[in-house]
Amino acid sequence: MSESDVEHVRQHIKVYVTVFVALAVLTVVTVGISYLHLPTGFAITLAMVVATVKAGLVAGYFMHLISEEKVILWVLLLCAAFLFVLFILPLGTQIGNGPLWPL
Amino acid sequence: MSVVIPYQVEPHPVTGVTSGKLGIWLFLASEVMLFGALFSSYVLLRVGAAVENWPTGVEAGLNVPIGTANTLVLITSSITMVMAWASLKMDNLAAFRRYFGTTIALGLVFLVVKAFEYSDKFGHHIFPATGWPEAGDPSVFYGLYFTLTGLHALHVILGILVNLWLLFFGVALWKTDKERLTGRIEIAGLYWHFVDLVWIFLFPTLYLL
Amino acid sequence: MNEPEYGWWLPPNVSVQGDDIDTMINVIHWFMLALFVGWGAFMVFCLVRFRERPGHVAVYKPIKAGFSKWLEVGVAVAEAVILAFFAMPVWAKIKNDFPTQDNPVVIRVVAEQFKWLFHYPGQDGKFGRTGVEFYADDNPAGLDFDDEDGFDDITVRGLHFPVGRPVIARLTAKDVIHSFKMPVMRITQDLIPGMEIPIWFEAKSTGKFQVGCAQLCGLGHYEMKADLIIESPEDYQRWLDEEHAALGLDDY
Amino acid sequence: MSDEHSDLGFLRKYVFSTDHKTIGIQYGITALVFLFFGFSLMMMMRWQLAYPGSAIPIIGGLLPDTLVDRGAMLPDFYNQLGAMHGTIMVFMGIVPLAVGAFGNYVVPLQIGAPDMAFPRLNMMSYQAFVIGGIVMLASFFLPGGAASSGWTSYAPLAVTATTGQTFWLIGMIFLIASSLLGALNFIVTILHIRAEGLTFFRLPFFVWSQLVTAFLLLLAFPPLQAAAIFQLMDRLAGTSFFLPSGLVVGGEQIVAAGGGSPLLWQHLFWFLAHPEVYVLILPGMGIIAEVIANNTRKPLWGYRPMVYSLLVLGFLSFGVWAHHMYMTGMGTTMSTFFQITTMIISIPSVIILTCLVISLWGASIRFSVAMLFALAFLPMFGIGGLTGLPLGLAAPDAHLHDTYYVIGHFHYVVAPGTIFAMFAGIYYWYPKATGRTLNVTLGKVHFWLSFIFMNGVFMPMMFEGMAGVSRRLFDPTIYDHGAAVHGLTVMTSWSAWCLAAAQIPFIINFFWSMRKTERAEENPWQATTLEWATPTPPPHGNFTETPVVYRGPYEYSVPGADRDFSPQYVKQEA
Ligand code: HEA
Ligand code: HEA
Ligand code: CUA
Ligand SMILES: [Cu+2]
Repeated sequence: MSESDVEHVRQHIKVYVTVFVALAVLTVVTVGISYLHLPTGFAITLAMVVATVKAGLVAGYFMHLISEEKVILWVLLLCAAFLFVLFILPLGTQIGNGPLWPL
Repeated sequence: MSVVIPYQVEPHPVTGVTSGKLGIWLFLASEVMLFGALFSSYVLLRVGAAVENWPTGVEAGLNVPIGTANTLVLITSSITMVMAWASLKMDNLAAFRRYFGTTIALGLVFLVVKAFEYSDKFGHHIFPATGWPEAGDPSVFYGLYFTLTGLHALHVILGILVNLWLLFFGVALWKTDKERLTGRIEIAGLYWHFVDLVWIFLFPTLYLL
Repeated sequence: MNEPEYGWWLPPNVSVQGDDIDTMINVIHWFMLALFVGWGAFMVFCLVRFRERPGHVAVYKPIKAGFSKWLEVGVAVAEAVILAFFAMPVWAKIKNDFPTQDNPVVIRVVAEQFKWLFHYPGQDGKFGRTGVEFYADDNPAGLDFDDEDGFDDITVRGLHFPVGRPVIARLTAKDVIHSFKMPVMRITQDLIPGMEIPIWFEAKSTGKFQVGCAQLCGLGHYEMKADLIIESPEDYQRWLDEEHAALGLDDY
Repeated sequence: MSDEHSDLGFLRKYVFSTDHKTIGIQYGITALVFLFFGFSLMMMMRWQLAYPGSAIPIIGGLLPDTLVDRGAMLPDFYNQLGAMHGTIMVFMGIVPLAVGAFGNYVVPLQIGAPDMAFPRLNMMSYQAFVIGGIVMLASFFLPGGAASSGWTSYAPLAVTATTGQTFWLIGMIFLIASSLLGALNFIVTILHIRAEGLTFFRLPFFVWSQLVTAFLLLLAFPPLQAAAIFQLMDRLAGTSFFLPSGLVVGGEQIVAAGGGSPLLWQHLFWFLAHPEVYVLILPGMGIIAEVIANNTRKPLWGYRPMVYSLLVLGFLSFGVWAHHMYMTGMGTTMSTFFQITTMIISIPSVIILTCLVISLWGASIRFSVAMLFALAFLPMFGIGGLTGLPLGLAAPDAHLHDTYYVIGHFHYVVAPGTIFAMFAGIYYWYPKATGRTLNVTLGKVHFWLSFIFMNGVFMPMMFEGMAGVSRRLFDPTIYDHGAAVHGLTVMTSWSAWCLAAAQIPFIINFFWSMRKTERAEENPWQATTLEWATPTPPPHGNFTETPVVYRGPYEYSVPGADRDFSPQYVKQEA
């Protein structure tokens, strides 16, 4: 491995540490929020936003998605599209069916 | 093997990645669909249940401080994992061993903590089949809790096994083919980070909401 | 009441909505037949005309065949027309236009392995309270006999309803998923435990038919049938009175 | 290179082989055996349907009392056979044959690869398949017998069923794992290990079909995996993901937490199972395209639109699953959405089929056995696909749902459709794998008899369904409308048995031709694609010299060329 490569990796390590700190802080933040007893809908949204940010950090930096080749982004995009369907439609059908347990 | 299959070490000129990396990402895509289906089911079941029948993690007796600590353990294991890979990149096998060993150890810590949480629940006669609350209309909260964390723990176990193999046997490759070993560690790392990522969603969903 | 005649195509239709469904089934099948014969004829022609034989050679780029695009667009348009002008309105009517006037008959249908149970509200028009805890061999509907709406409720194993009057049926199951199927009424609707699903239908002629179960529900699935008796309003009333009498409520 | 593998032991060579060709053949033989077994189950059921309550000849006497009563089938046994027929045919027959066997054998050859990208993973995929298969078969010997809740395993019925269902779930988890490993292997192989010059639009259509299929398997199977895990938990750990509160089975209130949703299972199941039906048909279409191009001696008409249709089909197949659930009581918003997507998804199929039919124009059609099966595929798939249209609309479906019309619909697509495509593939590539050609006369007998009896089996079902006869009925004659069409049922049964007899020439042909002394030529069909550039049968590592691709896949009858085919791998026509 060449010198410049090593230098490159050194710089990355700084980023990794920053990301790690951010993840730790965000973990504490979510837990903290949960003690505030916000209204349910708001609490769920907030928790999911924070979780998504954390997941984005892990995927982006630890898994190098930020600088990853296009094929992989395409694969994930396809996956995301189907995931979206998977999430929306059972719920939508729920709504179409009315409440599940009206008995 | 006598047959030489290209792009195992050097990236493919068009896609820019090795076969192994493309493979693991495809695998992770299928894992995303697996956990996506589990989460989607969670949402469907929760929306279907009456609000008062669905406990928050705290109400259900889950220990948030322990969960938080465990989250931090996994996150730490993730950074040691990248550090292990970075050490190989920097040609430092000893550092790799240290970081990689730490990752495995942290994984084990996570499992042990999880085991304590489980046994605590069992001790309180809470099982997957337990409904909530005892009186009134039941919900599947505990079923989801045990199934989702159990499946996640299975993934952790699998990761630990693979990593152990790499640490004790896989490293032999360092003598003959450094690039290839680095590639393998990267792949193992991608899997490990994914498991971490799943937990990042599981933790608030089950413990906090 | 004449014996219904069953054959190889659609069974007799005695429901008001059934005509729309039958028309649609027939129209679509003519459409399918036309397409199939069209393609088939083209294919057979090719097979004969372009068979391998001495002196005959294949052509690298025989046709532009822009017509195939028109064919595909045609199929798409036909499907869109069927969708927009038949399928969606017909289905919306069946699913959503519940009769509000015309004094509909309201019944509950409860399915269990492998029996049907039809629950009529009785003279007061109100269903009695039901609950899991009341189920017993002699009380398959789980009626709460202490409930004042429930004492005159009728629970029977055969389905009766009058002709020319809409029926609203509320469907539920006790154990597994069943499906309420009346071929002559063109009705199929799953009964799902934990849910109560309302449907409606109206008969336009009388007769004696069968209700079947159309969803695999265990080893007795095949024999899970019930009588379906569509009768004149007078006969229906007579039957109701008889059932009431059987409950010891003959003072109505 | 070619003799390097000869010093491998028997186990390494035939059982634990990592060579894609050996694995392909292993898959092929195993799947054919399963297919035959699945068919045998159905032949027993057809006896009960034609002659309800009478003793099954020969076999009836051999079966234990738990399954038969004085030789006559019991309802529970019927349900077991039905569920296992569906499961075996779909997951252990067609998928392994179409993807595991043909995909494994042909794809690396057609793209000029020495092997799959991950040979070891390939082997594991086959092993997982065998384990899954064994678990499934073992369930027949359980006290309560095999799974009996249909191949759809709807909850709550499946949750309360006998132990066979647990085995079914475990078996499925293995089969799914097998498909996932196979799928990612295919994708990487096709994306990475193509020969030089083999651009995407020079890929044979078969390779395209495998690529799309692999994506379907990869992304649609995991939700069923999740569902299987949930159902396993429901059965073993007492959770109630699919059990609502207050279930009363056989008069007893069920002990479970409750609070679950039976419809959740259906959503997860059909989220897989609709893409799954395209998994069953796309490889078949791929094979048909190869055979038609080769035997018309001209390029496929509309190769590019076909490829685009394939991609659209794959993509949309994730958005139509609830058309299997119109009758569960979904609201009109949802049913409208699914009716529209279902109509849209039929268009790409129409385009592919139309292109294949138009490809016949201007051809010089060779009626080889493979071609006969391929030609028969077109109208048969046509019938199957067209009957999908009324099912895709909720109002007609209100009459046709879960009747024999549905059975007829999908069997027309999978039996004279996919199975014919599989036969076409076997007749077409047999010389590649064995170096011998299959006997033509026996082949033609096999084709004509199969063609006639396939229609004899499935055409009557359309009319039975129209008359309103429900599927999965142990004895349809107890309904008036069922009794009225009993003649059709008998006809179906006899056709099914004759269909079985019609396979005898094939089986004889298959084994006998292997031992023939005269070898086939290297390229017996004068084909253009890369698999014919290897020696026959191909050695370990496939190509003796690294192939380079110069042109598209189906350059037949090129004007100016001195032969009527210009292989992809030959630089210049001499
Ligand atoms: C390979 C398998 C396969 C394929 C390809 C299809 C294709 C289609 N299917 Fe089918 N289907 C199944 C397998 C398949 N299906 C199975 C297994 C079930 C039942 C599962 C169960 O309940 O157990 C089922 C059930 C099923 C249902 C549910 C029915 C019910 O339970 O009530 C519906 C409803 O929409 C449906 C619709 C369709 C449609 C619209 C297509 C379309 O994609 C079809 C498009 C094709 C065409 C429109 C044909 C074009 C024709 C030509 C171009 C003619 C060429 C001709 C000549 C040369 C003459 N299918
Ligand atoms: C891929 C799927 C597939 C295939 C190919 C078939 C093929 C056949 N099926 Fe099946 N079937 C299903 C999938 C399939 N089926 C499913 C999913 C169900 C629903 C189950 C449920 O209700 O849950 C069903 C249900 C079903 C029923 C309805 C049962 C009921 O509702 O009660 C019937 C009834 O006749 C039937 C019949 C047949 C027949 C006669 C064939 C024939 O076409 C079979 C033809 C087979 C061959 C021709 C074998 C060829 C193989 C060889 C010759 C081997 C050679 C071997 C060597 C060389 C080693 N099937
Ligand atoms: Cu009830 Cu089938
Ligand atoms: Cu479908």
